[in-house]
Amino acid sequence: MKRVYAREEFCAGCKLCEVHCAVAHSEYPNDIIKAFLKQKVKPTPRVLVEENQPVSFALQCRHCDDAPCTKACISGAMQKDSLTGVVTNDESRCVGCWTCILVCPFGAVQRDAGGHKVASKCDLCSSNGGLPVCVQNCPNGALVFTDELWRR
Amino acid sequence: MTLSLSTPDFLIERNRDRCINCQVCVRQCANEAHIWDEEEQRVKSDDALCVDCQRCVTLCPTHALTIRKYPLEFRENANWSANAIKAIYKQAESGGILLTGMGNDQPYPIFWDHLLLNASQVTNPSIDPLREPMELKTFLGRKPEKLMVQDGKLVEEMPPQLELEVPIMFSAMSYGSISLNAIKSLAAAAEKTGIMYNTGEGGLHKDLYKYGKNTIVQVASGRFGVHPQYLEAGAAIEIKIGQGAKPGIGGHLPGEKVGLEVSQTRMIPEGTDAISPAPHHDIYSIEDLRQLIYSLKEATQYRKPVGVKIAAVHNIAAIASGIARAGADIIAIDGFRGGTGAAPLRTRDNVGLPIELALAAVDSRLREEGIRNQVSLVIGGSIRNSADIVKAIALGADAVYIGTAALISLGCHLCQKCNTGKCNWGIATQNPLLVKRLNPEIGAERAANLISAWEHEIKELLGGMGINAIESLRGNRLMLRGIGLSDRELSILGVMSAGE
Amino acid sequence: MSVLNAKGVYYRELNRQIRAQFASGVEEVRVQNVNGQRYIGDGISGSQRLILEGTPGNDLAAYMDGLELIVEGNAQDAMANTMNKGRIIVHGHAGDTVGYAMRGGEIYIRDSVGYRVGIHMKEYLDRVPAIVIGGTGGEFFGEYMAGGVLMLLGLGLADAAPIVGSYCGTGMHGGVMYIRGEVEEYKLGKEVKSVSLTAEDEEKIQHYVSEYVRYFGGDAAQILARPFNKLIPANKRPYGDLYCAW
Amino acid sequence: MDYVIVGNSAAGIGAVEGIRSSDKTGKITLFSDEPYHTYSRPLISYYLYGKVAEDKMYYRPPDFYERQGVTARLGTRVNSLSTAAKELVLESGEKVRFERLLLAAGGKPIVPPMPGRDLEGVFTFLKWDDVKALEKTLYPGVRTVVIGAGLIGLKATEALCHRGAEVSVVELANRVLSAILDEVAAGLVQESLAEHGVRFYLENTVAEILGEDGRVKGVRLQDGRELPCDRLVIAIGVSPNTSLAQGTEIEINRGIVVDEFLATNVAGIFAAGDVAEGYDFLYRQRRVLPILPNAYKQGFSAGVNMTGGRESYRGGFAMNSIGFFDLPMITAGIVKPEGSEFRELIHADAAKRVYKKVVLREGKVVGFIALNAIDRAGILTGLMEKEIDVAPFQEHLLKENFGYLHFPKEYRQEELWKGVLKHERA
Amino acid sequence: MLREGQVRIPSGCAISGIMNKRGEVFSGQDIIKSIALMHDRSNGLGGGFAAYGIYPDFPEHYAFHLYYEEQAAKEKTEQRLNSLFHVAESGKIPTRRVGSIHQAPLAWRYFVRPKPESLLEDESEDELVVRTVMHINSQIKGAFVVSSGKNMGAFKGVGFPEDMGEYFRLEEYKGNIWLAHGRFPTNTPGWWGGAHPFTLLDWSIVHNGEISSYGANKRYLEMFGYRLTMQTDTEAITYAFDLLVRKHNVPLDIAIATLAAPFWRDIERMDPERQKLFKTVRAVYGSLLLNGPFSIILGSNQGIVALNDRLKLRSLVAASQGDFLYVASEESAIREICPSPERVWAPRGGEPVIGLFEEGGNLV
Repeated sequence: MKRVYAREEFCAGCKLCEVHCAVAHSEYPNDIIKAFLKQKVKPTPRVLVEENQPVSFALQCRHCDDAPCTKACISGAMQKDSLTGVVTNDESRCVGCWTCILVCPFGAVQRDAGGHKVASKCDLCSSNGGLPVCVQNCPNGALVFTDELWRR
Repeated sequence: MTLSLSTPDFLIERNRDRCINCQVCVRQCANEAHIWDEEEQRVKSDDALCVDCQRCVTLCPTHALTIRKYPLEFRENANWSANAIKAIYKQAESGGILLTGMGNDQPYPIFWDHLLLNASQVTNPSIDPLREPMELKTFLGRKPEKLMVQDGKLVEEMPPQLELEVPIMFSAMSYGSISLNAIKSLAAAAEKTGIMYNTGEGGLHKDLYKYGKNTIVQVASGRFGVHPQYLEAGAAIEIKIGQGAKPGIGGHLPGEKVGLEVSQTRMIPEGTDAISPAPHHDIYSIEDLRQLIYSLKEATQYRKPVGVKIAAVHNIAAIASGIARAGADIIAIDGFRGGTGAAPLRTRDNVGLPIELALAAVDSRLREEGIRNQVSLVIGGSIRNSADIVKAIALGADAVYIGTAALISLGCHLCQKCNTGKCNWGIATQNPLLVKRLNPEIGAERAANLISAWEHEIKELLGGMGINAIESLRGNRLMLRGIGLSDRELSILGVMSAGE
Repeated sequence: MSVLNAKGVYYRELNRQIRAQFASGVEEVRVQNVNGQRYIGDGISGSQRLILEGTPGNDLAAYMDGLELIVEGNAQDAMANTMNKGRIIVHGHAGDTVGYAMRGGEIYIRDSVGYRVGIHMKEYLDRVPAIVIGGTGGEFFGEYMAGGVLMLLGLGLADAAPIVGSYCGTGMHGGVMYIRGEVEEYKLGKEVKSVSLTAEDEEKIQHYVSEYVRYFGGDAAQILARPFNKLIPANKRPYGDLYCAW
Repeated sequence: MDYVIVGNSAAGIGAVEGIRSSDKTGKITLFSDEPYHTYSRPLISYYLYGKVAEDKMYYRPPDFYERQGVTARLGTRVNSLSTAAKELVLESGEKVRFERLLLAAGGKPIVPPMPGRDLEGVFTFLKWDDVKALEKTLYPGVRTVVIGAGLIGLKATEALCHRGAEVSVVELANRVLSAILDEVAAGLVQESLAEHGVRFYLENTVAEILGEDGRVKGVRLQDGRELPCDRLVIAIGVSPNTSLAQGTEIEINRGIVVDEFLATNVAGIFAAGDVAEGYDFLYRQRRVLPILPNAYKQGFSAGVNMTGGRESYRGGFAMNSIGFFDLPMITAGIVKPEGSEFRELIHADAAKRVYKKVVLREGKVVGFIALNAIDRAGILTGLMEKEIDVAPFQEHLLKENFGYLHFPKEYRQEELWKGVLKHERA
Repeated sequence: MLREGQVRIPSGCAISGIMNKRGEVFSGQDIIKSIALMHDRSNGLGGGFAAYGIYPDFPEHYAFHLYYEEQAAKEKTEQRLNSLFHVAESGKIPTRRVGSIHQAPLAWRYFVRPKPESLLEDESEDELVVRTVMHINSQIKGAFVVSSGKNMGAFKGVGFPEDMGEYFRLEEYKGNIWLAHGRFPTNTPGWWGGAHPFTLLDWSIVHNGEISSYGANKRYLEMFGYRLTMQTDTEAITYAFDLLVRKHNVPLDIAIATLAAPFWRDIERMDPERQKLFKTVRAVYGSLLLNGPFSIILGSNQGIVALNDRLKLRSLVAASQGDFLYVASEESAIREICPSPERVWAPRGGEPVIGLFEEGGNLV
């Protein structure tokens, strides 16, 4: 399946991926200014830039084949779509027990800062059907959305 | 600590209605002109630190930023410009030589903009380059006086040549003055487009050996990273005597830019200054240049063209003639608008010649002396677009070097702060944090796109003139007319006035 | 060993012959009647030995990358230009600009040298070039020196005679010079300082002197009896404060 | 192939999904003595708290059995097992044959034989029905004693508090959550709960449940003190519900003994989840690990193996994510080590009620506590899981921004580019 | 095409000089061999020689070597010479055909003595000769004075120096000083006058390098009536010597210290008397400081002076063997004709090599 991969050698640490991810998953997915300025709580990005310069890279859910979060989820909210492979959290079912955080070896599940106590994670922007916004908005091609072998 | 009299050059305007405090600007400004105020929970700016590189403006996701010229107005004085005053403040504070980057930015005449190109009408047809052949292939190197053919075969091989698909090359920029990613971008773009890039004097990084057939390796006074394998690695060797931005001046890569990789490439210890003396200390006279040219030819057994790069200076025609006679296969002349990683301001802005005049003078002289075929002529020093190139070739150049234009294609915004090592675009820096901002794949694509775009434009212009091979433009000054030039300038350029 | 006669042979042909000899597997080539031919040994790699009888021309051993080169005579200007590796032994004197930008290898010169010797000499990792000179050095000795070892023995020098010219070590920012005897302060570039020898220095000096004696004869103990002056850069960044950003 | 699964919780559901991952057609019959569609046991405290409504209790969507082709015989108790005949005998007497059987009956609450345990108002806290029953009897100010300050006890306590009960907790150990926290962390948790009005009686236990008219009215503690109460919740712990296996040749220790393929010593019979005693590779011994992720994974592996697969379950270790009010914590593995082979790295900030501790053995993480600093704690779990030598970056383990950043680049890239990385050999 | 004089043509070079201090004469063969060895220092666009003591039959006559590009020039020049001088003998300078030598001008020589009535008031014979040379070079199109000294002559042209030597049959001459020059000009002079040596009276200079101070030197010399028609450094150096030594009677060592002046730093270290002298020399003659790389050999009837610039930016080697003094750009050029000299040395920057005839030398 296609996933987002970070090419850390080109991550400029600008965190535009975080900004755009937050917007895309906010109440105003098409209006960045409203998303940040109108929404009471700052939207939570589902991608996290790990950074200790000069090293930085964006990290989001790896949508593991063997997704431990889906196995550990006590509520059945965390599911891997058997067709697309995308792991999503059904926030309406999530109870915020953070077992997914406990088992996610990538630390890629966030506690939503938006006030409701649910786990928040990358959904590969599956609802928009196209390129994840983090990839779209990376100014330096440091994020790629691919399922092809990548030479290093 | 006394009061500094220096004032900001730029003003950062932040539209608070648009600013979402995402701090992208804070993270992207190596000059720390944007600051996150933890207490206020918002971004603020320090104008004094802004260099107007436009990185923040470009990356701001809400377009909340505008950089303006700082509205400080000294009392009006036609003689004492603000820059003149500010320079004195800086020097009074530091006692230092004013150091800057990029090329001469002073309002000297730009002769390209006083030259007009011809087009075919009625008496001969223009050519449609989209559907008909249009040839730009260019060979650089010494051509034999005449050919000897026997039994349908060449009696003697042509001396080694550089073969270019387009008469454009990326000019010398060393690893050290620009980042490895910038060089990788240019090297890959050169490979893609069938042209050359030039190592500059910083040696050849191990990752770049694979671009050998598109590489010109440079030998400069510091001889950094010069060894037999290096000389063998490229398609040609260039002796750097001077560059347009700082004729007569050496180079100095400060130790802080000599990190591990630069150190390995230049073969000097990490953290030490890389000082390039002003002259080659084995060249104090023209016959010494011959000695060096032939030492390089001898070392590479006459398999590679050896070029010589010089800055355009007053006696350029004679110097070029001498270089041709010293055995150079290619002469590269860099006009006074050529860029640099660092140059003393006064040198950059006051020394040298416009490349247009230098080119015309050299081409004319070499033709008068009958030695134009012995040597190829490459010019650089602020080629800004394909029309400049067409004019250059019509004036007599074989090919052009582009440096600043290439860097602009990679994202350079000409803030002229290359010397600080804080290039926010990852070009003129060795700071790994900044270097990685330039993804060489993107860079290569952009630089290659530029070459392709110009290639198309050159073909369009040639087609308009009814010419379908670049050879027919070379030195074809009848395709040029001058406008707004004095008779003397027209005569040096060897072109007629518009209307003639 | 093979022997070539350089009498009246143009450098290009001579160098071709030398390369051909080495390419054919000869380990030692002796060239007789060398006089003025340039570029001998240029860019050659390998560990063979090349012996030159006479006065080789300029740019001897430029970019040389190996070889043991023995000059039975004097050398001219720009010897060992940008040399990378190898060893040169000159049984005589040498001209100006010996070892310009030299990065590796060793040079032993029995007598004196001209101006700008060791200019911009470098070092890199295990490559620490050295030039050992039996006589005196001219002006701008070790100018811009960035690494390596320069050694002046001043052998056979009259008491008051200067061992080195003025502007010694101007712009020096790396490496070390060992000068046998005193150098008047005014002759030193402002980027150089004189410091006392360490045990390690003594060891190095001993090594180079014993090599010198091995090639040219003499009494190592007697040479070592006279104290050496050690010169190093006063500052690794001699021009750090020269500029102010525009 | 006929598969029979006894148990309808994480292990049983895991097994269904495990079987279906390789056998789409085999017949699966699942038994549960509870009448419910599969629901999440850990959610019962959330249910009590009021955070989870009835319709959100279910572990899988309503059409789960249908889509997975499972005959779910809910509310059906299995009485006995004949290994020889390969059949189960139901409460009704009906016999059900199987080719492959998974015992996933989970655990049962431990209720010590204390006087008064049958009084009205005394509850256990394991099944949905337990909390449903308890819930009906709650009213603001109801005085409740909870026996046991373990995971279940405190989760119950939190919910009860939230529902307005006055809660006292009695715990035999010297600290709360003794299985997953050390003293320092436990102190912080206790302090936090105390701020919500919970009273604690540590190193104490209930000697007798006092009653009146058949209803609980208080408890007498071991030290003689009496605590009046209206409700009593017994949450001392669970033990494997091995009853079905008892009396057969299936080997039982504390739980049903299984090998790395979750197989019991009887061919065709597997066990998984809280009932099973698998390998704990941290303690390097067989242990019952009554936690949901473990149950599901064991169930899944068992399911795969029941179809004839050979999916090794290399063992697990204890891990928990839990929180009380606004104090979350994640812990795993050995948190209170004894022995010189361990090293502890600790960061504590009492003011912020933050406590982080990483336990190392032979350069590998074997346990950690992340109290009130849980974000990305899973990375540590992952390091434990993969037994990564953390020595090269151990100084970063406690850092606030600890992450892949601190891994050696090679390893980091290997992990982050898993699946698409192609090494180019120089 | 513009030629030397109309345009400045920097050039690099090889130089070589031989003198016999006892004034004994020897064939031009050696100097040709010596300069030929440094073939690669020149590019075939200039070669030349100065020879002293070659006209023993006319020791007191000014020997005018002239190049004519057209017959009219010859007529005009001869008219001028005849009006000012008694011409004792004249004729074509003997040459031989050499494959690489083309477009040679007509080379003619005249042995002359000034007519007393030609001298202006207070004018010396030398000055008349200078005036004549300046007139011919600047006023007579197609004529060029190659040399004008007594008992000496210059032979130069476009080609490699060894070819030039062959062309002028120099092996047939015998002189006591021979200077040679192989030129590497930065364009085609196409004109024989542009080659070295440059001469005036019996001064001759062969020069390697480019003087960056040329513009300052030139304008200073022009104040003293010199017409620098060639735009070459060599011409400026020649006139500088002429001005200092002949006109101002400055001792040779001071003249040398003027052109290759000690650094202020070194002057400060001199004893007070010398310090004062050198300070004054630099202050007065600062405009004659030759800045930039050069090595020169100055020839005259008294002997030779070889000199480097004060930074020693050009190479120069000297050697002696018996009565012979050798100087050359490269040691091998000396060894080519004197395989084992008694002494070989490289003079320091600004340190002259002076060779004077044992008899009659009054240069210093």
